[in-house]
Amino acid sequence: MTLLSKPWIWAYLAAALTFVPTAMLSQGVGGAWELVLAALTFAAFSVLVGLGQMLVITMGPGNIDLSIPATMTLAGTLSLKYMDGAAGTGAAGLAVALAVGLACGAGNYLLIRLLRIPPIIATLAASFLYQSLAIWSNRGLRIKPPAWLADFATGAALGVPNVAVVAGLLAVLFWVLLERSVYGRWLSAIGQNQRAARLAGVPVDLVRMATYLISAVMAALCGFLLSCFSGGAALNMGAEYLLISIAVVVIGGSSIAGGNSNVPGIWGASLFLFLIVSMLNSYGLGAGVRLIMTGVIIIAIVAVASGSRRAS
Amino acid sequence: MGEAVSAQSGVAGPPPAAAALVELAAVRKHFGAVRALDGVSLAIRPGECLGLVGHNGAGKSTLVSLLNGGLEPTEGTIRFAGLEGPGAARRAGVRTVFQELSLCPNLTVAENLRIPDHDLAGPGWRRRARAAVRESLAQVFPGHRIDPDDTVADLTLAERQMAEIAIGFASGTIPARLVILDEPTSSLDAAIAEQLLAHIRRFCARGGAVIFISHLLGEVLSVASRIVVMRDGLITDERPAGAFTRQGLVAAMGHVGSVAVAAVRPGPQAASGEVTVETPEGIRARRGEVVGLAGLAGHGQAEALKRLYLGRVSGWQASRTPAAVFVAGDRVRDGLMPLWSVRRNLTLSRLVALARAGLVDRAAERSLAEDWRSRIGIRTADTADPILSLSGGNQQKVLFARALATDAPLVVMDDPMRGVDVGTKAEVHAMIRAEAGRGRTFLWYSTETEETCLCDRVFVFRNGRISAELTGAEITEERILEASFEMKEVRP
Amino acid sequence: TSDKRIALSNNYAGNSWRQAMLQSWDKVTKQAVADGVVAAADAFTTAENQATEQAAQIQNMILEGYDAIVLNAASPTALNGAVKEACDAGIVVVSFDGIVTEPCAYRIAVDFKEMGRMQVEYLAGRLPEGGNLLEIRGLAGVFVDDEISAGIHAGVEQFPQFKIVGSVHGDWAQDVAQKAVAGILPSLPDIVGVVTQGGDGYGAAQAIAAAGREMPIIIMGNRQDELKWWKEARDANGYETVSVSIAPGVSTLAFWVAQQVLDGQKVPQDLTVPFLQINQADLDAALATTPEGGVANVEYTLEDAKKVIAGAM
Amino acid sequence: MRRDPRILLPVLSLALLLAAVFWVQPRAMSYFGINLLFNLAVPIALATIAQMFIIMVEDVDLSTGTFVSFVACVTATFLVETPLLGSAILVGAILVYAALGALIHARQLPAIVVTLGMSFVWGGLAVLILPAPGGAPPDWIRWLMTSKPPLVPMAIVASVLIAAVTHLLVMRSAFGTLLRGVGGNARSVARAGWNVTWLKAAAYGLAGLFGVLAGMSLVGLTTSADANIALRYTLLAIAGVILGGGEFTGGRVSPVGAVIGALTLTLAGSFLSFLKLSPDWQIGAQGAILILVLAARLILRRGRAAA
Ligand SMILES: Nc1ncnc2c1ncn2[C@@H]1O[C@H](COP(=O)(O)OP(=O)(O)OP(=O)(O)O)[C@@H](O)[C@H]1O
Ligand SMILES: Nc1ncnc2c1ncn2[C@@H]1O[C@H](COP(=O)(O)OP(=O)(O)OP(=O)(O)O)[C@@H](O)[C@H]1O
Ligand SMILES: [Mg+2]
Ligand SMILES: [Mg+2]
Repeated sequence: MTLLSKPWIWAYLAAALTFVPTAMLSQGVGGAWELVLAALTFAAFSVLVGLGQMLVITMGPGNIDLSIPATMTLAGTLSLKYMDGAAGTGAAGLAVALAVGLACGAGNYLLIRLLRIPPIIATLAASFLYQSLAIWSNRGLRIKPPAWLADFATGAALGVPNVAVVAGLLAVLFWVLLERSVYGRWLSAIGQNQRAARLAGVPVDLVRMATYLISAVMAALCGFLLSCFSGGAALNMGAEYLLISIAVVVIGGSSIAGGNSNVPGIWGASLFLFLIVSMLNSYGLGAGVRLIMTGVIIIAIVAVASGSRRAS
Repeated sequence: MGEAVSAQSGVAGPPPAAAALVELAAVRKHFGAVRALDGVSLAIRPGECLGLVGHNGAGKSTLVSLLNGGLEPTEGTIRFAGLEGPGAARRAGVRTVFQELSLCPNLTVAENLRIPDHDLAGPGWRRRARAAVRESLAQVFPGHRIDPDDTVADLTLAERQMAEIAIGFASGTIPARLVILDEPTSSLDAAIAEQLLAHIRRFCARGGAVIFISHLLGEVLSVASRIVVMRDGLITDERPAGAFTRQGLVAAMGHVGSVAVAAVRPGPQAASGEVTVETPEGIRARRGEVVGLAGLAGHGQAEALKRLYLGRVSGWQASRTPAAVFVAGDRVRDGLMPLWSVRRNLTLSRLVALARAGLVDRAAERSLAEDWRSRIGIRTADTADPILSLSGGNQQKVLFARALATDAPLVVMDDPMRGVDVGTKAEVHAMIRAEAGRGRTFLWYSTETEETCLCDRVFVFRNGRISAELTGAEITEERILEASFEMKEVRP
Repeated sequence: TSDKRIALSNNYAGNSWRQAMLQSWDKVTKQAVADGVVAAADAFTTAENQATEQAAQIQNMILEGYDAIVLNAASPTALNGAVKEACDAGIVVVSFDGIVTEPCAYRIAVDFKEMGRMQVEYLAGRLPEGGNLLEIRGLAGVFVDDEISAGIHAGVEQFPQFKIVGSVHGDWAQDVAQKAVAGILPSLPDIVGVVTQGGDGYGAAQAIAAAGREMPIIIMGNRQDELKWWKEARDANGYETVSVSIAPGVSTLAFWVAQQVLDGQKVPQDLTVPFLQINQADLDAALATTPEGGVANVEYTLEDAKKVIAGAM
Repeated sequence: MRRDPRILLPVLSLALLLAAVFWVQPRAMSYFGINLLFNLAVPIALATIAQMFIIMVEDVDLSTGTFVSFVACVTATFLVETPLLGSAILVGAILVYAALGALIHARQLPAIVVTLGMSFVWGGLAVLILPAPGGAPPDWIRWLMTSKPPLVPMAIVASVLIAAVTHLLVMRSAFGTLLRGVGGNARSVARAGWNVTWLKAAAYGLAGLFGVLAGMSLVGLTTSADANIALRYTLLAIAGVILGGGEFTGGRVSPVGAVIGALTLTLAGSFLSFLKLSPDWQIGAQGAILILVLAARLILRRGRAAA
């Protein structure tokens, strides 16, 4: 199997293709390195939500988690409110965020399972509720994170941004989960044929619930880190991660029909999505042109990627 | 070779003599390294019913796809009543009923006629479609219970197969001249299958032609006028039907030895083992027993099995030894993972036992798959091949292996021998018996009475209820048929 | 007007500015209802920031029979159909912040263009020799974004020593702005100033600090975190800048204007409110009155409203 | 007998919701009131039908909202100033949609990614056409959307018309049946000798057509356009199709249900604003009502299963 036949390679090629012209504009090697660091930092947040979304999407048509932005906002808001900027509350704050994630995931799955609502609609409806909760709990006041958490989120270890390290480790974990674990097999089976999976003894309910929980917990983690990173939770802070979480999954080479997923591609696609905006901004293109180019490039990537997949 | 030459020059000249409906000349079809067809020449003339038999993976369905125009031959030519090229098959009146059901489940039965009949359109088309389907259904399956306005998804498997066959024979803008039936009776019970055979005879008598593919050799022998035997992509034998006996046919297919139905009656422990299954419908089974569910297709057997299975195996947990495993008959809907390899499909039910610390032990997985590949004779070069590259019967064997590879004490089988060739069937029967001997319980619904007769205990279903329970020597074809039709025949 | 009912139609609640706006409304109108000035003053918010949804909301208010609708519009023109219907039904419509162009409505406008232009003017005062600027814009296709940006570009024309070398869309969201700035910074030459549309200053400062660049003059947007950052920088190294935005409490001005119209007072169709500017000298005072994590605000009284109306006559 | 009663559920939930609205706000029970309640549902209904054509062939369109916004921008500018060019652009947009359908099938691309990409493209074009809100609809569209037919308000007339036309097209015509067949079992349609690429192009083209109609009618109601005017329609339209009894897989859709679903969603928003909730919870209540409507679906289904 050559490298070119890997579905995720195209996301990396695209990222490289957008990196080079941007780096060329920048001020020497330092500038290019600065761009790499920025890309790693911001891609990390997309990776976090993308990993969770990928699991959900792997479960097949109709499975998409639209509650990711609201979960991010709610987790960020509640955990920062709980810590209230005080020192020594970091672990508890993280626990609050993750608990919010678990609760949101459980809420989503409850709607899907008990009311048999299609997941797209269930998570959309639930997201309105989470958003309201966030508004009600803090009315959009931006509470600062404890100083060390803020330093951690914006800092770097051995030159690599901490958030990128976190996202990198989680990506490895997810890779193992999907490629090697029993859970990953079950998930893929459900994505291909849920009915057959159930009849083959796959614990379908368990796997589906776990998946929605994981997706929500990842969103919560991302919301927590992002609000520590940017100095407080904002009510609209997750908004752009809705499309991003879907885009990184599909650009990364996962089959949207389910049953087939792709972890390395998530990183490639996340880097690409950051770099393309940087490139178009750096060349001074207006919002209109920027949007059009983004769209065209996304389509081009999947067209090329799927062409090579069929050829192999 | 000469035929191929005449086929090329024949484009301009007059159609060749005797007006064959379809003519294949030295046709080869290769999928990569797999030689599905390796030089087949064949002609079918009006009024003829051609029986096509061969082991799983012999190339029968591939031949059908070529005849239907769905696949292009790698080599050789196919001519339809003198026509060639795309759409020729359809214009020549070739209709196909595929091995995998291919109706659109979201459409009604009548609307499904629209798919093969390209010219069915314009005002009143629905009325015409309804009339054509209703007429055909009445002709082929008198006494059926299908309304042309029923949505296909709401029909039972047998009814779907009936609907598809009826659509194949229905009158259309281009009348049906050659109807290809690829294992059409696989989910029909004996009575309905007999109706179909009778219709085929009438159709051929009226000058139509039929290609009839089945692993039920009795059916083939009784309906075909000529029988073609295939083996590994080649035609190995071709004679008028009268010239074959059942044994001869089996031998020609390349199965040697123990194909004769060897009903090993229950060992002594079976009758006395503890009762492990008891359902509200009244199905009872003991440890080590092979229990059959019989009756006409669609009378609640499959539903009863599914209820039982889903009741025992929770959707919330999985264990090393599942309480029960399921062998699906409707493999596309209930069994296959289409994106996966043979290996992954095979090991799915045993994953928990194959795992260490939640991770799948891939070496153990490979050896398990290899083991079952040879035990059950799955025809594939490598268990890493995609499952969809297997022939229908071989896919079914994988599903079998998936279930038997577990340690589950109860095996629930929903017409599992669908499309499995005679030789393999005999082997699987023996395997079931051996596993039962080791203490497993089998619940087996089959549309073939012959198979039901191999069981230790049989429950006959009628209208969703058990109309008779037969054991031991009571299990005969006559008793089963009686109980399938007569409600008063409750419990002996 | 003690029997009159007023409704607030709001199209967006997803940021601190809008939350402060709703709170000011709630505070002032509750008192007004308690005092018997009006019978009711209900606030309505749509789930998503969309003109279509807000149009439906206005139509429902017509059905409900409100006497006046106070409106922060998602679009200056897309609600005209619904606003016209309201006027035709005899309802007073007062738009503020996001104003509508329908002639029958009252407008309490903010001179967004001026808000953009004055940022450059301020920078010109600080840096007479000029330099390179980075512009952070809002959400593409929205009226406010277009206006402020036009003002900034007008300012650059007026003070040609400045040059906008980069422009990014921050969608008025802190995280988006920070990300966009971080992405464009490596390719930018040295910049002396960052012109913003409000509230993105803190994110820009974070991104610039992360890149290890020298801190340019960032125009702030009255958010408490910005003011606090500014104060810390000032105390540390004498950092100087200016902060400008509209006060969320302008909703209460709109409320009083609506009340005056209902009261039969003569009110001109077009009113202007000044934006709220915080200079170096006001910083400590402003920071003291701004809630933790909130927005600098002023609420208006009936007297303020009368003054604004009289001023416009 | 084995007929599909899926249309029953949307009808019942709409009726229930309508009763609730009339109960809290009796003034809505008039020609004027019903028109106000439903006129903004017309473009949503059209967008929902557009989405339905895509879901019908087992894909999902993530660009419905931006496409409708783009059309609205074209309608409010080019179609007024240079009607010929404006019409050409709209026809071109429909052709682009059809071409996408063909591309998606021919190269086996995931529709969700392609339409996601297209949503950026349409959005970018819209921003280029109208950097700030503005424009005005052609008079005839404005006239059409605000006309007041006797007895029954325009919104209802239009909804019935849309439902009837698409029902005939999708459920009754031979061509529509074939398109549904593609959703049900594309493989067997292809095996029967049809060119599925063309059929998919047709389905997408129809989606484009209805998207164009949605954008034009929207401008007729709002009197101007902006690049973000209909972003919400993507999810609304998907929800409408599902509420109307459609499913994501298997080509199971109902045009009448889709129109009713769109009406239900519009009505749900109004119902909430009549309840006068605290602003904190108004957003959440939208979610709650969506859940309630769908839960009603479940209860009805249970009732049917028990009967
Ligand atoms: N698409 C494909 N790709 C690769 N191999 C294929 C493909 N289709 C069929 N084959 C192979 O071609 C051979 C013939 O298959 P075919 O389906 O024609 O068998 P069959 O005689 O119909 O068997 P059965 O009785 O089991 O249905 C098999 O070895 C099968 O694995
Ligand atoms: N998403 C939005 N949609 C429409 N208008 C907005 C939006 N965000 C802000 N505005 C408008 O921008 C102006 C000032 O808001 P500003 O940009 O200062 O808030 P913000 O930066 O979004 O707030 P925050 O810092 O809490 O995110 C107001 O006129 C407000 O109505
Ligand atoms: Mg076959
Ligand atoms: Mg802001």
